[in-house]
Amino acid sequence: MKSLKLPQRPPIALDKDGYLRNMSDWSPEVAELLAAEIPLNLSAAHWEVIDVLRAFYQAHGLSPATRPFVKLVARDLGAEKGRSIYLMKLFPGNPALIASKLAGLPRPSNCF
Amino acid sequence: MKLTVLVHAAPYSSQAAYSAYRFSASALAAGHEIYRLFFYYDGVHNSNSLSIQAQDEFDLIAAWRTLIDTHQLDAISCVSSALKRGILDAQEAARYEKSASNLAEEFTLSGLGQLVEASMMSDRVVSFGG
Amino acid sequence: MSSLHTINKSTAHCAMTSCMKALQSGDSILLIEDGVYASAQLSQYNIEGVSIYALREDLLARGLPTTQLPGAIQAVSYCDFVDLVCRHQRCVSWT
Amino acid sequence: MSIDNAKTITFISRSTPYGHGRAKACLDMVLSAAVFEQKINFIFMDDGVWQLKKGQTPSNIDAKDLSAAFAALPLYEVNDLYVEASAIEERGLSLDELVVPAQAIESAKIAELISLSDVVFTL
Repeated sequence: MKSLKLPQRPPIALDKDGYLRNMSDWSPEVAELLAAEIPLNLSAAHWEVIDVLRAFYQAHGLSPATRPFVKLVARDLGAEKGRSIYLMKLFPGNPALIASKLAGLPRPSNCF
Repeated sequence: MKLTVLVHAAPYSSQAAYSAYRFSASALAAGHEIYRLFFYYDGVHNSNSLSIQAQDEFDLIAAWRTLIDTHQLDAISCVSSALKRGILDAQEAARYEKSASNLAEEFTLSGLGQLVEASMMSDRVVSFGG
Repeated sequence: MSSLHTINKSTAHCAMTSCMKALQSGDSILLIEDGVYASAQLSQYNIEGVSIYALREDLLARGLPTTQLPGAIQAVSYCDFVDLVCRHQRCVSWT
Repeated sequence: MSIDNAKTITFISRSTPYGHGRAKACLDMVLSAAVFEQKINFIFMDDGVWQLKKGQTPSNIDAKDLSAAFAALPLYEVNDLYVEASAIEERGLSLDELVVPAQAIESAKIAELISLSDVVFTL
């Protein structure tokens, strides 16, 4: 089983795709470690997106796939940031998948 | 015509899955194409290869398997419905570190997107369930 | 743009009454499974411009005669079921 | 994924939110169809209107709050939410007790929405 190791904590279980098995294991440090695995250095620009995702999940219980993810960022952080190109630069590959992983959310279903 | 058949009922708990089977077989016999069979919700139980039926009762799962094999149908069990109900293929069993897999080999696990895509590509969608 | 509505529950459930609300002239109803028990009640509605069918196999299985169906209800085969699906633009299943 | 020949898909949700899994299964179908940028109608009939009632705290039965997802539907571009007017009335509910604004429609309008759809799913 894959896991993350933090000092003075039991290992944190991950699934095969690197998502947290238990959402309650999430903390900012855990996010940093998950990012390091990618590898990605989390900047303030990453964090504001992660915060938006976590707030959205808190409110609605959904892990948004690509299109709603982009729209969500546009709604909460402005049109400049709610664009695929911007998010692709921050989270290269599949932004909705990567950002949800770092935010400790379940894997979005039907995410292309 | 191109038909997609959606099954959201388990075999034996109700007649619905059997009706879906009879409908599908009749459609094929009439020369129609089945674009996809999609098993959703409790319907994923139709793809459980470990189900055992009394000898004197109709084996619906075996019938599905033969139909799918004979006509080379695209038969998909919804992956999230299946995992919840303990229907796993070898890959998912490995992913979740489970000791066995039981998805009948004629079926594939995939997402709900496959149902939406099938709805877009088919002339008609017929649902059986409840 | 007509629809085929299938009903697979007896009148103890709201499948039939819900289906009634969603009908348009030119639509058809096909009673299948336990829906065939609703034949008598359904025939009383006499819905303008809506044809009603019941699946023969399901009628016979339940001891309901296919020859003396109430009203203008017609017994049909699985093969006819397939034809009905093709003859209507969409299929709605009421469960 | 954008596909040119978008279809109109109507979902009719007729089940209570927690008594069994159909309501959640229907919502999951809606969210998936939205990803494919289809034109979606989401109709709540019969007991389905209970899904929209305000004040649900399903944490009491260790269930996820289904009603919380409805407010997020505009982000999925699912904007056409309808409730069957008579179902609301028969259950002693009123429109201001719903978690999201939904259009109350008569049965003739339900029939019309169906007649304008390419595919109809009921769950």
